[in-house]
Amino acid sequence: MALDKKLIALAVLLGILVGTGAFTFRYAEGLSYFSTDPKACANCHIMTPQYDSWQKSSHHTVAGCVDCHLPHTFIAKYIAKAENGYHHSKGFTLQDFHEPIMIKGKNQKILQHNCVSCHEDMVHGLFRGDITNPDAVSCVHCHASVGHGALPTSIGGADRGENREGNSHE
Amino acid sequence: LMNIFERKAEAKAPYVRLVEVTEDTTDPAEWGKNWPKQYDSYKRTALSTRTRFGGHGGSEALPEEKIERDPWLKRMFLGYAFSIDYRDRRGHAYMLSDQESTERLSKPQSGSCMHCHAAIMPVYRALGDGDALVGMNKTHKMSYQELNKMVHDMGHGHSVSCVDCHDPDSMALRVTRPAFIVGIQKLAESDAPVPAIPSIDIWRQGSRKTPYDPNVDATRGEMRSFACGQCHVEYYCSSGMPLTFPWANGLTMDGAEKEWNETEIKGERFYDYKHKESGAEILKAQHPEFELWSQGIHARSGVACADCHMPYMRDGASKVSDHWVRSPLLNVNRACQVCHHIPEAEILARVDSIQQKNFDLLQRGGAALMDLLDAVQTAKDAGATPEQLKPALELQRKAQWRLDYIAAENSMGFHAPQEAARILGEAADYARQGQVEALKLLK
Amino acid sequence: LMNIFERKAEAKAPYVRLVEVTEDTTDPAEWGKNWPKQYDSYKRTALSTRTRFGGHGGSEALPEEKIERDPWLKRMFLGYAFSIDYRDRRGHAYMLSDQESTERLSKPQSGSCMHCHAAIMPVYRALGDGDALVGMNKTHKMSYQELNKMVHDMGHGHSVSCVDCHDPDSMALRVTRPAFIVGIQKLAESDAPVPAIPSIDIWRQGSRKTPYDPNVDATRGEMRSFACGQCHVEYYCSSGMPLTFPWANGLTMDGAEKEWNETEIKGERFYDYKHKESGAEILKAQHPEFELWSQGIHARSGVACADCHMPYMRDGASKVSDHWVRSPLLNVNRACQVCHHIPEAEILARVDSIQQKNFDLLQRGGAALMDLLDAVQTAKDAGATPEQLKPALELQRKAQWRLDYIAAENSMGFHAPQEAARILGEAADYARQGQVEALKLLK
Ligand code: HEC
Ligand code: HEC
Ligand code: HEC
Ligand code: HEC
Ligand code: HEC
Ligand code: HEC
Ligand code: HEC
Ligand code: HEC
Ligand code: HEC
Ligand code: HEC
Ligand code: HEC
Ligand code: HEC
Ligand code: HEC
Ligand code: HEC
Ligand SMILES: [Ca+2]
Ligand SMILES: [Ca+2]
Repeated sequence: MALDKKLIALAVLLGILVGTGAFTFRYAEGLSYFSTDPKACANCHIMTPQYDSWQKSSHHTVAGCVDCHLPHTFIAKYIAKAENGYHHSKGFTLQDFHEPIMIKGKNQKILQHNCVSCHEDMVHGLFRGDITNPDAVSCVHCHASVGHGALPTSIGGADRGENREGNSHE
Repeated sequence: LMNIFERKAEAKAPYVRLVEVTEDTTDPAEWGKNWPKQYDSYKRTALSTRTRFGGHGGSEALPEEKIERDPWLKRMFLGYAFSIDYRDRRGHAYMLSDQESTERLSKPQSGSCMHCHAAIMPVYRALGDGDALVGMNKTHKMSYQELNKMVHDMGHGHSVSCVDCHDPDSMALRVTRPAFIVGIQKLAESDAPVPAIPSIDIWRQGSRKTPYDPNVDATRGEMRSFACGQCHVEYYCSSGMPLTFPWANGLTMDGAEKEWNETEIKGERFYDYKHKESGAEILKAQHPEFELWSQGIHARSGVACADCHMPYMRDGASKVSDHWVRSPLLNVNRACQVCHHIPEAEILARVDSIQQKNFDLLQRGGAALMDLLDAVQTAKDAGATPEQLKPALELQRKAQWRLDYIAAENSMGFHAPQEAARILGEAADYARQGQVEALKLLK
Repeated sequence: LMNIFERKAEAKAPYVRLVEVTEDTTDPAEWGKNWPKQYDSYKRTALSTRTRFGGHGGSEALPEEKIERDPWLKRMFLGYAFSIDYRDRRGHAYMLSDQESTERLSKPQSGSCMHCHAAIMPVYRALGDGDALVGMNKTHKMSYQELNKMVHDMGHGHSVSCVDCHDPDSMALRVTRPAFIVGIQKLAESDAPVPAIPSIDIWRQGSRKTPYDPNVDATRGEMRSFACGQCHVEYYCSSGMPLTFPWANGLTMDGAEKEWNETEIKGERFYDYKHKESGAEILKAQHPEFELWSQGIHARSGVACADCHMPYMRDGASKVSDHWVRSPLLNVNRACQVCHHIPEAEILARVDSIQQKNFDLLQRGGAALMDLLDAVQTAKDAGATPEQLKPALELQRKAQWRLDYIAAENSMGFHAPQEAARILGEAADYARQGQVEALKLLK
């Protein structure tokens, strides 16, 4: 990780520019991408479901989007932002991404690291000393609901009518 | 299942009404002027689609080619109109014309048939002086041709239409079909378990002074299945009695069998047809999708028909329900992956594994049934009396009912995998028991 | 980015070792000095527990009371040691003493029995000059008593112990049992589908120069099931050949049947015993939990035995795996509710519905088998020759194998609901076919 700051800045810019072009960048409020405010992520309407479900999740008060989805160190964070920025902007512009959005690959690893970095005290016994082992026990295998509330596959059973909506359409 | 993804989008893009629609507006094109996105997708039900087990096949049977390969199906139906003609099952757009052109109509059919194949509500109301149930109860004695003509003459010769599922004022989802309302009320009044329909449990705990009313008591999630349960159900439909959904003992295969066994028509125990070879009094099963679904894990989990068959599709910033009702396997990302975050290939492999197991059991049951029919024939040839044959024929009735229940159901058992396998296991056992009974007559 | 986590964790030194443990430390109490939390929960396997179908019952059978109520099980096993004695199945702490006290040992048993009932690895290594597989391959010809004495004399008379599942240096999960390693390698080398074990697919795509090594190639998630697959599997264990897990044709019931059918012992087609009444060559099934699990949706979804049977529990500031291995139904909140956010009552209702259906099918199959045995007896009495009886007895073999497969499996089909129902459906069909064959001899 011997990159100097200029290189990083370049990487960030490149990622965004290649992916979007200035117009989309502004349209999608690309600048907000550098913020840590969860609302910034939701500027893309495509992120709205995740934003809404995050608000109902157990971590709502303790972790924002970037706490879970971006590396916690400064350098790695901006590299990831550049890379994701590229994908997000490209996806948003071309509308060619897979829906529903499903987290994958590298982003899953970042997530795992972030769980562990907050919860290390509790879980270090599960790691035999090396919590970076790619084959470590995956937190979201069991705790998939922490960031975005109960998953649809465990949606709380059939609706028992508690949150009955009115008969008429909104 | 509304709670997963906020439906904010709807609020953001309220529709503009360009034309007025009423209870009598059965032409979907009219509604389409107000809700063009839904109408556009609705029209696509005229496109033909196909999957391994879906999108084709006779309504109560297996894919057409299969019937040629599996003559047991044809033999099983001997004596019934269904052995005459199977057409390709198609999209909703065709439901009326397919019915009108089936050769099964060469045998006289009852007006009840129209209940599920046309936008018939205004006709029921007209016949019943405003009361649709009264109206419907007059139609089973009418001939199919007579009622069909009436529907067309009154201008309602359309397939299932917007007004059948939506309140024209509020656009709220609703059920309209009288046979469904009567059926679900019977179910509510019974004490059969209803894990998939909690609102019935809630109603049961109340005073029960007013009957269970799906349009009032059901949750929105439940309505997303009830809309389909108006038609995708086992029924009895002939001139002998009004169209009936057999739910007084619950939504299970066993419950329906019990109801049919206890039903009398003209003083006789009810049957759909007498088997042409054996003379057994056979029960015919028709598309019990709603019932089988209700016995599965998805239903228990609150997953509705519309979740899989009419998933939301993103349309710019808003979401609309895909009215192109079809096999979810043609649409895995929206139909399944919203809930199951796993690759499409794995989802298809899971479905295939489930369907293959049920398909194999179905063939096994079919083979057993053929052996039963052979044994009965041999016994008859050897001079067995009808009285002596009775035990074997009773077992044929039980076996066929179970086999047909899954053959006629259209998901090849996906809607409730273990339940489907259980039913087919019982089918084979009963068919073999019948074979044994027939063989014993040869001693 | 990687190394900061690494450093932090190392600094924390997860556990303090108070005593040294090695490959030869089989006494769990020693390990318990280093890992008291795990040891404390491990010791609780000596407590007795009970659920509707779990925590009791003979190993290859149904709950004890059931056997009295269901004499068909006893009759099915006539001719086999298992018809002599069923003991309550208990926790891991008892595995050695329960084995030592079973009356089944009144018939001579092979040393192979010890593979899964004691901390036997040092003994295998001693017998094999350091090579455990070589050592194991010497034990099937030894008598149970002889090997048992050796195990005790060498100081390894303990139930399954820490060293059996953990590397004493790293504490990493591992498998040690030679029969498992041989079995899983056969599986890897076959081309049978392995949806539950993706690492085999990956290995298959490689050069295949070195055999599949579970301790190297498997993922951690897979190891969380492999640890149990060392023992909770169908096997053949007698003096005729080394302990064998029949996985060369895949982990399915059908695959195992094929392997047994193709196995020869002393020039004869393999069988476990000849049925005392009918003379049929019977295959005995033993606890195929690993195999049935592998055919289910949980396995496909990466859910491991340990996830449900050894869930994490909070212990002060840290979490540890609950080594009180037992029925998850006694522990629903930790075993199921981390993944299924639904009320405990609903979870139990789902399990009950699944188990009840399989239980009913099992009874149905049992009834069919009894009818087969009766029919064979009648045919024999009427003078049928062994040659004539062959088709009926072959069908008995098939039917019993399937029935026993699910009866011996310990989850009453929960581990793979549809697959269990499928197997039981086939069982009833084959049993009835056998009855038919026997009846035909009376003509
Ligand atoms: C406490 C941790 C946490 C927080 C905070 C969090 N997420 Fe997530 N996020 C997750 C987890 C866990 C997943 C699912 C991972 C999986 O299924 O493997 C996920 C998945 C996603 C996905 C991919 C969709 C999917 O379901 O796989 C998106 C997009 C996303 N999150 C966006 C956001 C946004 C935007 C915010 C802030 C509003 C946010 N997340 C806050 C943990 C978190
Ligand atoms: C420019 C619009 C936009 C913004 C702003 C945005 N996203 Fe996204 N995001 C997308 C799109 C489009 C995708 C789908 C990309 C794909 O699948 O290739 C996506 C995908 C994701 C995923 C899944 C990625 C994967 O493939 O694993 C995560 C996690 C995520 N976003 C989190 C965030 C977070 C956290 C923020 C705020 C820091 C954010 N997003 C801001 C548009 C955006
Ligand atoms: C920014 C820090 C942070 C991150 C990142 C984080 N957590 Fe947490 N988590 C907390 C805090 C703080 C609490 C509440 C206090 C506590 O119990 O420790 C909590 C609570 C929990 C709980 C108990 C409450 C519940 O929801 O069941 C679980 C389980 C959990 N976290 C798992 C995870 C997982 C899995 C991830 C990664 C996907 C994750 N956490 C990411 C800080 C974090
Ligand atoms: C196989 C399932 C599984 C996996 C994998 C798993 N957990 Fe857990 N976790 C549990 C269970 C079960 C509990 C509840 C224990 C209890 O209540 O006694 C728990 C509890 C927790 C808690 C404490 C919750 C509380 O009530 O305070 C935290 C924090 C946590 N886990 C974080 C993690 C992290 C971080 C990871 C990944 C390193 C992880 N878990 C992996 C099953 C799992
Ligand atoms: C709205 C959510 C939702 C949708 C849409 C959905 N499922 Fe499911 N699925 C579930 C839930 C909930 C379960 C029950 C298990 C659980 O609690 O996680 C489940 C269970 C399953 C199972 C295992 C149970 C069984 O019956 O064998 C399979 C297979 C499955 N789903 C396949 C599919 C397929 C294929 C589709 C699309 C055609 C689909 N699902 C659509 C929520 C959903
Ligand atoms: C969890 C998802 C799911 C739910 C819920 C569901 N289905 Fe299905 N349905 C499927 C799948 C998968 C198939 C098999 C499609 C195939 O083989 O192509 C299917 C098949 C069908 C078919 C035959 C389709 C064809 O193309 O031939 C009909 C009709 C049907 N379902 C109606 C219903 C009704 C009515 C309900 C509710 C009572 C319902 N389904 C609930 C997933 C679902
Ligand atoms: C008024 C009766 C009626 C209602 C209500 C109804 N259906 Fe149908 N459905 C039919 C008929 C009739 C057909 C067969 C049409 C044909 O073959 O011509 C059919 C066909 C289908 C097919 C097969 C489509 C194909 O392309 O092969 C599916 C899937 C289906 N319906 C699902 C549903 C679902 C889901 C609902 C509720 C949202 C529903 N249906 C509501 C009567 C109805
Ligand atoms: C309770 C509702 C209902 C009634 C009553 C009903 N149908 Fe249907 N029909 C359906 C549904 C749902 C389908 C689509 C599912 C399928 O094909 O299995 C269908 C499919 C069909 C098809 C197309 C597939 C095929 O089998 O060739 C024909 C033709 C048909 N019905 C004719 C009839 C006739 C004739 C009657 C009267 C005897 C009748 N229907 C009564 C609901 C009904
Ligand atoms: C077989 C039943 C059925 C028919 C016929 C039908 N719909 Fe729907 N419609 C549904 C269901 C189910 C929903 C989802 C409603 C909900 O979740 O509240 C829906 C939703 C809608 C919505 C609300 C927005 C959305 O997309 O979710 C509109 C508007 C709508 N339909 C218009 C129409 C129009 C126009 C027609 C005729 C061209 C039509 N529908 C025919 C079942 C039907
Ligand atoms: C998804 C959860 C789950 C997984 C994964 C799972 N089991 Fe089970 N297991 C159960 C349930 C539930 C029962 C039924 C318990 C009962 O009836 O009390 C059970 C029963 C058992 C029993 C009998 C327990 C008793 O108390 O009598 C054994 C032994 C067993 N499982 C071993 C295994 C093995 C070995 C694996 C992996 C190959 C495995 N299980 C995987 C949930 C699971
Ligand atoms: C070395 C062999 C061996 C291994 C490894 C093993 N088991 Fe067992 N297990 C046994 C034996 C033997 C018994 C029966 C003990 C008795 O009845 O005395 C048993 C009993 C059980 C029971 C029933 C407990 C009760 O209270 O009724 C469960 C559940 C179980 N094992 C699950 C597992 C799981 C999960 C794993 C892996 C984490 C595992 N076993 C690993 C041999 C083993
Ligand atoms: C491949 C591993 C394995 C081998 C070999 C094995 N067992 Fe077991 N045994 C188990 C497991 C696992 C259980 C617990 C599950 C159950 O009870 O079904 C068990 C349970 C038992 C029990 C307690 C329950 C009961 O059935 O009464 C006895 C006694 C027993 N075995 C005796 C023996 C004898 C005698 C042999 C040799 C013929 C033997 N075992 C060989 C794995 C094995
Ligand atoms: C039948 C197999 C088995 C036996 C015997 C066994 N363990 Fe474990 N142990 C496991 C499994 C499975 C895990 C979870 C490991 C993982 O996920 O990597 C585990 C985890 C552990 C861990 C890591 C922390 C944790 O709790 O997850 C320690 C420490 C441990 N065991 C100690 C012991 C000790 C001490 C004994 C003997 C008293 C023992 N084990 C016996 C299967 C076993
Ligand atoms: C580590 C996560 C996890 C644990 C722990 C778990 N499950 Fe599941 N369960 C799943 C997944 C994943 C599915 C498959 C459906 C899906 O994709 O959501 C499933 C499906 C099911 C189904 C429907 C499929 C079937 O086989 O019928 C039932 C019932 C079920 N689980 C019950 C249980 C019970 C009871 C327990 C505890 C003994 C349990 N589960 C523990 C993740 C889990
Ligand atoms: Ca019928
Ligand atoms: Ca065996």
